[in-house]
Amino acid sequence: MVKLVIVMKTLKTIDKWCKGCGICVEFCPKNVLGLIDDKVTVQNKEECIFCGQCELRCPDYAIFAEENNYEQAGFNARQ
Amino acid sequence: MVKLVIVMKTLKTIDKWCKGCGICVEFCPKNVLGLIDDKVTVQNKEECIFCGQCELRCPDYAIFAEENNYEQAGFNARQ
Amino acid sequence: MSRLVLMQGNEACVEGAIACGMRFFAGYPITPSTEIAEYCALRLPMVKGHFIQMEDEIASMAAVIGASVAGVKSMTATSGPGFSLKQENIGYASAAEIPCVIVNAQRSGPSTGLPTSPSQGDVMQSRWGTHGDHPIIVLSPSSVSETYTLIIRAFNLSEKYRTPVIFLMDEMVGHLREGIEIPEHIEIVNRKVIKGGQSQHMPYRIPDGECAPVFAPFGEGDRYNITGLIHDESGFPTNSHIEANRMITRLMRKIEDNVDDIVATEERYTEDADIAVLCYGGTTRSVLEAIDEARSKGIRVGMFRPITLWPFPEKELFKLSGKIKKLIVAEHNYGQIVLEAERVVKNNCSLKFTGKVDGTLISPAEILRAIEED
Amino acid sequence: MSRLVLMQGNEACVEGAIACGMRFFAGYPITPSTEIAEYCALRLPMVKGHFIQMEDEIASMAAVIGASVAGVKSMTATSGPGFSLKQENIGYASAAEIPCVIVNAQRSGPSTGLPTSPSQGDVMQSRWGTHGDHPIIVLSPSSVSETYTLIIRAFNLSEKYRTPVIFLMDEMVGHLREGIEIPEHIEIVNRKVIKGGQSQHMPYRIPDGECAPVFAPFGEGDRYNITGLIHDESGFPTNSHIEANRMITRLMRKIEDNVDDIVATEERYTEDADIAVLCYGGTTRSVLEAIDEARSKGIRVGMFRPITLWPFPEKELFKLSGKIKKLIVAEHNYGQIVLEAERVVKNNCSLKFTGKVDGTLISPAEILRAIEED
Amino acid sequence: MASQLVEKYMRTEHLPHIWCPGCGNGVIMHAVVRAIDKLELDKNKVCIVSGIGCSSRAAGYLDFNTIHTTHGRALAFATGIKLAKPELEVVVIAGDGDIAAIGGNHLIHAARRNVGMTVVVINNNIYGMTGGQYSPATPAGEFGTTAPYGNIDRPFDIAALAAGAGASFTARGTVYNPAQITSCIQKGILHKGFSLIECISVCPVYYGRKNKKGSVIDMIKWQRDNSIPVEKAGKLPPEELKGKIVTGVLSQATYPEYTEEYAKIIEKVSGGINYEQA
Amino acid sequence: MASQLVEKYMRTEHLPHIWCPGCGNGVIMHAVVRAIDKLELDKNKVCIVSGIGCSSRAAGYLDFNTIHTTHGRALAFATGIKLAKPELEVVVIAGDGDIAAIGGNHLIHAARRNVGMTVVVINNNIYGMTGGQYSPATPAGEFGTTAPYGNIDRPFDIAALAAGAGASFTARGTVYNPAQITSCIQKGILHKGFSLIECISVCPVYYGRKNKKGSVIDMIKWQRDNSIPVEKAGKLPPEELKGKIVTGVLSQATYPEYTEEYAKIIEKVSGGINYEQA
Amino acid sequence: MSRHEIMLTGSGGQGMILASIILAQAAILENKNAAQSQSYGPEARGGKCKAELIVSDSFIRFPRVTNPTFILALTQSSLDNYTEGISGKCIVMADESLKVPYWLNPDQVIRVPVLDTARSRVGKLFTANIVAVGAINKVLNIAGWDNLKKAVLMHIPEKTEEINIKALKAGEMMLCSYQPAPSAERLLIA
Amino acid sequence: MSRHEIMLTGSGGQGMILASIILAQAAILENKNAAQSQSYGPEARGGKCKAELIVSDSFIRFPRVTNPTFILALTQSSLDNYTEGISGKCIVMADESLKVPYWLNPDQVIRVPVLDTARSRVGKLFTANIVAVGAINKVLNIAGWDNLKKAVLMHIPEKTEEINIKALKAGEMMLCSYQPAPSAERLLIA
Ligand SMILES: Cc1ncc(C[n+]2csc(CCOP(=O)(O)OP(=O)(O)O)c2C)c(N)n1
Ligand SMILES: Cc1ncc(C[n+]2csc(CCOP(=O)(O)OP(=O)(O)O)c2C)c(N)n1
Ligand code: SF4
Ligand code: SF4
Ligand code: SF4
Ligand code: SF4
Ligand code: SF4
Ligand code: SF4
Ligand SMILES: [Mg+2]
Ligand SMILES: [Mg+2]
Repeated sequence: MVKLVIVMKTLKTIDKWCKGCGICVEFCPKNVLGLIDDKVTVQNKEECIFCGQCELRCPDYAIFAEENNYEQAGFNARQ
Repeated sequence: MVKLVIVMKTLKTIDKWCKGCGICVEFCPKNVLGLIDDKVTVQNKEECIFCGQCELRCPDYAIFAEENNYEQAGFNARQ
Repeated sequence: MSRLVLMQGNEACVEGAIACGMRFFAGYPITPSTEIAEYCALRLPMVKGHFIQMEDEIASMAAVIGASVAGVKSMTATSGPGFSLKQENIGYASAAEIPCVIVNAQRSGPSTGLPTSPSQGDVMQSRWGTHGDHPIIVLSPSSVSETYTLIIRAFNLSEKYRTPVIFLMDEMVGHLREGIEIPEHIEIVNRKVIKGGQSQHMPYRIPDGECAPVFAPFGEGDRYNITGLIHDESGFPTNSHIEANRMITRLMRKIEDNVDDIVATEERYTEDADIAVLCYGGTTRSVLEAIDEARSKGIRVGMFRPITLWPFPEKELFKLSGKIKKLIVAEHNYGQIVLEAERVVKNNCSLKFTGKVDGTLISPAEILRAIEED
Repeated sequence: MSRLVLMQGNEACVEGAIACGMRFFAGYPITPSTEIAEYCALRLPMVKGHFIQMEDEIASMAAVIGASVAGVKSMTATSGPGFSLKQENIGYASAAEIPCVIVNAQRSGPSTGLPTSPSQGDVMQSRWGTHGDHPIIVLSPSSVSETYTLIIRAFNLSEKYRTPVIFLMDEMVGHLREGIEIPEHIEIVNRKVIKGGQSQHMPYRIPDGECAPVFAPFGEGDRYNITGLIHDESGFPTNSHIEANRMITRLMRKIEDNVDDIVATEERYTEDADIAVLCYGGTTRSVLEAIDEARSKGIRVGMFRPITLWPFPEKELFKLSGKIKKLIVAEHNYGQIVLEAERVVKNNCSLKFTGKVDGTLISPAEILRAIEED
Repeated sequence: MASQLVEKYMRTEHLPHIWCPGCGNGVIMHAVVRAIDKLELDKNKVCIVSGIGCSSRAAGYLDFNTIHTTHGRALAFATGIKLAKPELEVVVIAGDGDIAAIGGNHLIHAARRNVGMTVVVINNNIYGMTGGQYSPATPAGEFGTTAPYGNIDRPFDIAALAAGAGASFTARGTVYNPAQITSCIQKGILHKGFSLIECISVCPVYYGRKNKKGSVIDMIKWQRDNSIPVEKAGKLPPEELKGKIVTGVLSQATYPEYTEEYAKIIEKVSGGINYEQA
Repeated sequence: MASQLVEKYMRTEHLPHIWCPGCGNGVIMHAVVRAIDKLELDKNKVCIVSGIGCSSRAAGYLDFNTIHTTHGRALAFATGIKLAKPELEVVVIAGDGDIAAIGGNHLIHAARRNVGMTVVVINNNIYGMTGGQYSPATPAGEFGTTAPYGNIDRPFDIAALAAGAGASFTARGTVYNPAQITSCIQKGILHKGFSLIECISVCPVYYGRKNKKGSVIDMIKWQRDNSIPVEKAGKLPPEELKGKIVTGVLSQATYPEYTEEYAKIIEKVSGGINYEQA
Repeated sequence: MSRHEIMLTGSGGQGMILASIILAQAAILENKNAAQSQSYGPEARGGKCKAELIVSDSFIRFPRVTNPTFILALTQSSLDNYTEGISGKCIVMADESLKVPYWLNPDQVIRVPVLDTARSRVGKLFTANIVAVGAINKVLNIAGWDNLKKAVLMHIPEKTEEINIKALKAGEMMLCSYQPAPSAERLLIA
Repeated sequence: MSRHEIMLTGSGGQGMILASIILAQAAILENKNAAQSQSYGPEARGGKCKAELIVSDSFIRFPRVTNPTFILALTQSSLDNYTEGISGKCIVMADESLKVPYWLNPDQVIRVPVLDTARSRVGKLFTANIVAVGAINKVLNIAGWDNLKKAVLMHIPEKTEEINIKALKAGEMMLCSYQPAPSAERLLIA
């Protein structure tokens, strides 16, 4: 039996921690992010390629990709 | 008129300062010096070439060549 | 006519010092004294003086002594942790009799403590911080105006007695901005100086009528030796116990014999007082406000303020303690000058302490409470 | 059975410390404490301990705190100038409650002073040398034997109360060789320790019945933060004035509330005494000899010795002062502990001071003179 | 919930940290935990030692054995910890002022002794905590609140200074390139002996403003445009390196590590004579 | 009556000095005055600044403006003197412990700032004054009273450390060759900026005895046999330089001198606005 | 005897300290007594910011604010933090963008568009503090226009004179129509 | 009650301190009280050297020599410096090579060839201090031979046992024929 693991990545932000420096916005290669009222906001969620730049560069750990792994139960790979 | 200056060098020692380390004795190229009762003594005065080694090396300034200059008055050099 | 100027305490400290001739400052930044260094960096080159930021407080203190040895009035400024580091070299200045002023803008300790909070926790350290018996003078201002005039007095005493003077500010006064009148006329005392190759000069001999040896600045022709070892009048180290006794005793007497000149105090409303509040530095402001309030309630309370903290105004306090019923010592710490007060007051009157160690100022209300309680 | 061994004071200090578990020493040579470092260099590796000669006294004090944080009983030793340099970090140990013992083998100050001459000039500094209000314990031995046992007590108190203890020796005792009996049995107090990942652990909370927080050595699973800033019970810095007050008050009370446990004094011949001589450390030896002599002349004189110099034995001295006519304070300085004595004694009895600042010991004859005078 | 890494290694109850918006300290602290995570070190055996400064506040946020000491003395505290318990992994985090101004002596001596520890220097070219005075890493001619007319001190090259004093491993990275910092720290920790990683940071609030460096983004971009990997730098003439940041592992050598040498002494003498009975 | 040089420059009433028989300090002090004499400096303008140590006692014997300061701090005192009166010729005399142990930070910072002064380091590889503890210049493996099992510290190369920190002139000589020391000091004084001359000395009493180096004469001969002039050293492979003393002028460069740079600031602003009226 | 105990609160970069200094300076120029101070975060770093100012006709003893009579708040957190528990007689000047906490009596609150005025009318957000100075002086009447202007010019960087005076005027203007509520009026006249 | 106040004086390298320690050790082994100390030059450097030792049956209070009862001097300067003004009852042991100062009563002086014995008889000048120990013990009878020997062995470097014991014996021997002058005798017995 082969297990199928589905990796779900979601971009998370922590408002309370974000200080609005704009670094993530500037360095996102896909222009996914923006600032509203000095807080980061995900504006083009779909464009995100999960390159990790924002997480790497945020001085406040206020943006990151959360990984959730789901196991697809009872899945049998064709042999 | 030309002045004739006679330079007289004399080896002087200062007993009170000499600590008997023997450095001057060892490094004198002409074996002029010796130690008696842990004090430097000039033993072969005639051999001294006034090379200055002893003065240079003595850590206690207890040996040096004194220079006395005498002017020979009224001396006329042949021209 | 004197001018009214808005000034921060730290700034007034620098302006006063410059006004009386300070031309060298070495320091290392530390809250809440940093503005003093910053103003010096700005101001000193304008008056052909030198500012240098050294690698640490030890080096700053050393450089200040060096500059003073060269004949220039010199100052450093720091706060708690840096003051601890300067102690060894403060002792050197004391022993070698090099005039200089050390500003300590006190903050809350111990250790790193609360760096931006006010306190008066270094009072005993300012007297006893360096090893060995040594003379020291400590002054403490209570307003921006007084900071300006008292730093001048600090230099005057330092120059006159050839001894380091600690200028013990608190964060409260250092960071306060008030309007001050720059005095038209200030009294400046410069160290007595000998110059020019008097080779027979005994640099540590006190001429008749002087209270300290006459100073020979480096580079002016009077070559001699300075050391922190016990030395004789020639400045050369000695192991002689006669000379050791002579030197230490003379150093200590230099201050003791001149307490009347050195000690300054302020008394307010003490003529008819039953109660007196002893306070100093920034705390004075709360005390004055509280006294006003108390008097308006009919309580006969006065204030006694040592402007010179060390030597401690024993005589003055002792005299007062005979006239009052109760002395309240209010200081912004766990209890330091109160120990001196206890020693001096003995059983003359009752004694009570009001202190604070939470990093906030003692409020007028707290003092008032202490006055009203009995 | 205990053994009689010839030992130098400085050596006894090391042997006593090793006997009670000291396994880390960091120092920087300075006369007259140097032998302590030298013996440690020799002895510590034999007992699997570590000795390191640091680049200066500041670093030595820091390393000692570091080692103690890792759970090892640690010590440093120095003399006057080095003691001044250690002050900032002593305050750190005090604020962060890191047990450690600092030996100061006093020499003649101020500044470089007379490096090889005895003195007791750092007594006030040992109490007030670092900035800010802080707790400290200071002990002073008067013989080589006592050095051995008292250094053990120094460690015990340091471990129990989690506070730096100053072991204030004098050159006289440090460089003295005497026969001492190594006790068969010594009482050792080790700090209470928590280990192993109790993540809810509040490292600065005092459990019921304890006098100090329980210690979590680094590397044993209980991860937390240590700082010299004002901190709450979790060890994290805070600007809360409530926490600041709580922390400082607790630190000071740790000592105040336990003076009876911490204070040790010695009294001799005081039962019938008209006069008592207050002395401590090496000076005690001269005093004892003088008292013998005086008693043989029929003078009823006794001795009062604070073994714990700080906290000062107020209660004990006060009590004694009510029974005698005159207290003579004999110390090897210009007058330091005498200030405390004045404060405590008040008008209970008359008070007289005998000091010395010439680098030679106070002789029995001098004490005798002070006893016999008026 | 923060990222797994942050949750695992930081004391999240104390976040957000006190640093200013955009400050490089946060990025470097992140790199430190990433390096530790990659090495799978036992959290209970890691000690973080810091001095005093903005950068030094890092210790409080990290979930290891952390100690925030006195200004400039972190290395001396760390030496005590390491010597007393050599099995601990000691990481020092310090500012440019902390390590190279007041702490300069401890730096050169720890480097000389080759005590096994890793030093992460957060060099923001200024004293941040006290409000923008010039530091020994402020370039000549630039401004600080104590250099109102431009700094006339020549700055240290901190990594070179450490190497000159004997550091057996030195490296440099920038906030622009957090991955490189991570890898340098990783190598530094693995290195046996004293290692130092100089992280060129940004202090937009004091250094940036005083010196008209623009926004924090401008400052980071400047780093990007002025960094040269050490491999490439070796091939360039000195003129072209002026004002540039050379990054990567700068020096590495093998010397005996201090605590190991000491262990040999203990080995030799601890079974030896009992001095007291001699 | 002593030699003319000694009479002219030393406080002969205090001789003989306190140093032990054979101690190298006397020879180096002699070299200092010889260099000053050759340069015909005005005695009243020369300041000798020393710290604490056997070597530092030199200040007391020299007939200039002399100041014997606190242990390790000579350079910081000297910086104050020089800055306050830049016209003075400041010469610092310090031991290896004084300058490189407790005083290491002041060394690297004075070198970095390039304050115009000349530092004569008397390196006897030991703490002499306190009785023979190892210093940061004691070779690894050798003994001191605090290294009873052999020193495990790696020593500094003091001249190289100073150069690495920015010293613009460094040189080295030995007691065996006093003439060379003299000439190095002369060049150091003439050099504009911070100069350091490391003089390898002999301490027969502590270093010599502890390390079985024989008599003081043996020690001096060892220096003779193990010195290599820098010109020659450059041509030798590193192995052949191990354990050798490289002598002569080791490095020299031109940087702005600190007090001159400061003078420019004064020039610029002292005529400027009166701040009080601003 | 008139005495104002003033607190200017906001975030680090908003220049509250400078504003308080300028007001103190203006008071001094009017021959009044002034005592200005500020509170700091950890060491001297930026962050939250509160400046205090006391202006009085008589000598100021205790120079810190104990019973504020006037509070300026430019951020929500400062408005929330510093106004809790204040006297009903204290005037609170809050930026228009902020939500007024329930514990404040609307009568005591002056809502003004400080930030917006700086941004839109003056053209530079950084002049908000000078806008505030103008507005505050209008309410508290600390100094006459000449001295107020002089005070501003004494404390701003060279070459920013024009924009700052513009801001000052805009601040005054903003309050032209201000009429204190009767309860507050008493305070202002006292 | 017997009490000796002993001073051993000489120059830095002569091992006076070690000699005093050995004598103290010997006293301790005999269950006597001993207090040994030394004076230093500037800091801990070499130079002139004086070691002090008090040996007593009872507890030693003040542990420094105030009235010496015995002085050993191995150099002229120490003999001259330390014997001036001493009591007539103090025994002075001086190396034979030295000139006895006029102020000493010949009766109180024991002239012995310490240095020469070490050099010629023992063969190493550095053993002079141990020779002195042997001689002093013979005069003062601080310890019996076994304890004296034990004390020496406890304090000398390894591998020098033989020569040092030889020196000790030579020192004792040197004094075999010593008969104290009557005045001194009283002291020794006291
Ligand atoms: C002994 C001492 N001196 C000075 C200070 C004040 N002080 C705190 S941090 C600091 C410098 C900070 O600069 P840096 O180390 O570069 O750290 P940064 O804040 O830039 O990260 C200073 C001078 C102190 N706390 N202690
Ligand atoms: C603050 C301080 N620490 C320690 C000492 C003790 N001390 C005096 S000189 C010295 C070291 C001397 O070594 P070095 O500088 O090499 O000079 P040397 O005696 O070898 O010429 C030490 C540790 C001191 N006087 N002050
Ligand atoms: S992960 Fe990359 S693409 Fe996605 S938001 Fe972050 S920086 Fe942009
Ligand atoms: S980098 Fe972080 S703090 Fe800055 S704007 Fe983005 S999420 Fe906010
Ligand atoms: S001058 Fe030269 S030859 Fe003459 S004694 Fe001295 S060393 Fe010997
Ligand atoms: S070198 Fe000097 S001290 Fe040594 S023996 Fe010769 S004269 Fe005497
Ligand atoms: S002051 Fe500078 S270094 Fe400090 S937190 Fe702010 S941006 Fe960072
Ligand atoms: S101890 Fe060494 S360095 Fe000091 S004077 Fe003696 S020989 Fe010279
Ligand atoms: Mg920095
Ligand atoms: Mg040396």
